[in-house]
Amino acid sequence: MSVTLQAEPFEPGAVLTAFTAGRTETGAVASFTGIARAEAGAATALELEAYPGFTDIEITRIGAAAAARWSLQDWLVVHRVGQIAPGEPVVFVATASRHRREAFEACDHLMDYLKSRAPFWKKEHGPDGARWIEPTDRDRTDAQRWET
Amino acid sequence: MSVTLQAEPFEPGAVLTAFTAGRTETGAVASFTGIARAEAGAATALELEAYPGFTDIEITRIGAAAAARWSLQDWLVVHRVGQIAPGEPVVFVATASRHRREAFEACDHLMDYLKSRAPFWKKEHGPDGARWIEPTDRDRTDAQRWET
Amino acid sequence: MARVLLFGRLADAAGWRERTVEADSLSALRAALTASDAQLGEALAGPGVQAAVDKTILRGDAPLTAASEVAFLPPMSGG
Amino acid sequence: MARVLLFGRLADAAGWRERTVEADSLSALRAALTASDAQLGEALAGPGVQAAVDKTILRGDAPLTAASEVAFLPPMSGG
Repeated sequence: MSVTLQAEPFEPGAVLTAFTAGRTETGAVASFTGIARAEAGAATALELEAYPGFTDIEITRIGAAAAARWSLQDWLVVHRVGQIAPGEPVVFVATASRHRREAFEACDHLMDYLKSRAPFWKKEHGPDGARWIEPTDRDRTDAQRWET
Repeated sequence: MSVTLQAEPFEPGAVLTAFTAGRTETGAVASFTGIARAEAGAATALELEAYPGFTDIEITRIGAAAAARWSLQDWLVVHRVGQIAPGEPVVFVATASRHRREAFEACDHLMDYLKSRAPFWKKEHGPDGARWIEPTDRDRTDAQRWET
Repeated sequence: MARVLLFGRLADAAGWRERTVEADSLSALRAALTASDAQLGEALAGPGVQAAVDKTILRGDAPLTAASEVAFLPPMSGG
Repeated sequence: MARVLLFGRLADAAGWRERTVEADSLSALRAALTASDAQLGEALAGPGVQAAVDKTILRGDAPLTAASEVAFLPPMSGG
């Protein structure tokens, strides 16, 4: 149960290794890695701003609610902030549960939240300058799937 | 696009690291790790039998169909065979796509197939002896979600 | 008095990210910021912009002390 | 003649996993296996058991050659 916001690049595989180690009663670990796309040169860098002490607490609150809803044994979010180069991982989410349906759904749900409503402000730097990004319609639609 | 059946233990994090490396146009990598549960001592080992040249070809066929259905950029399955100790990874699936919905759904679908219909024969060794496992009703129900 | 933080496009528009401003309430702070930069004042009142006092989002007014931290948050984009 | 492979509980029941059997068709092979082990013959005809010739699942009969590989597959359990 941890949320890490960090400016330094990270290796999702190493995080997954640490997360899965020593689990003898976990049947299922789902994970998601979000990578900054190069868009064939149209995106040269991504800049993510967080509000430390607010962004991490909000993500922890959503993670704890997901853990309760899907009976997770554990969950983890690592999220980059600052300048992110194309091809670098931006976000990594892992969920652990006894059975796979719960791990998949909780991971999917956390990603929808992180991509659409988490307190980040995102700027895309491209050859024509920089622009702040707003959530897409699809992000909103995906996130609404969970409002039952 | 690879299917590996192996008797040796493997490290899912290392597989994920290799799978995600150098992807500048992949936005999303979903992964799933299935681990042999100890069931508090009720399960002492899992034994998985495959039919080499048949099992891997069947999984490849299903993977290729999923890649076409969800426009995957890449996918990978690593599956243990033989004796598997509690706490050891049994299966690892990773899917890569531009956007996350496709990666999640394809990974979920491949796991449903692998857990319910893939050509494996599974024996659970416990304190009371060994028994062959048949797919559960939930496995069948999960797999049927994809028959549209 | 309060420590004021601006995020995202608000910081770009104002040309600063953090500043200490003399004000004993959120409404007085908004007025002070608008007086020094009318465009910023308008942006702060714009659609979807939220104010957080000591990391809690508030609607309406609130008293501020010297220890207060006020953050103005444009619509969150997700990560 | 054909190389015969048994999987899962079929191999446990028969006490062997692989054997060469004289038979020029799948039906002749089934008859030969049943003649040498009636219980196995019954298990091979049981619900959900499939036969694959040269790694292709077949229903009905098929000719076999010396190079044929015949596998009897109990219901697949998934991994």
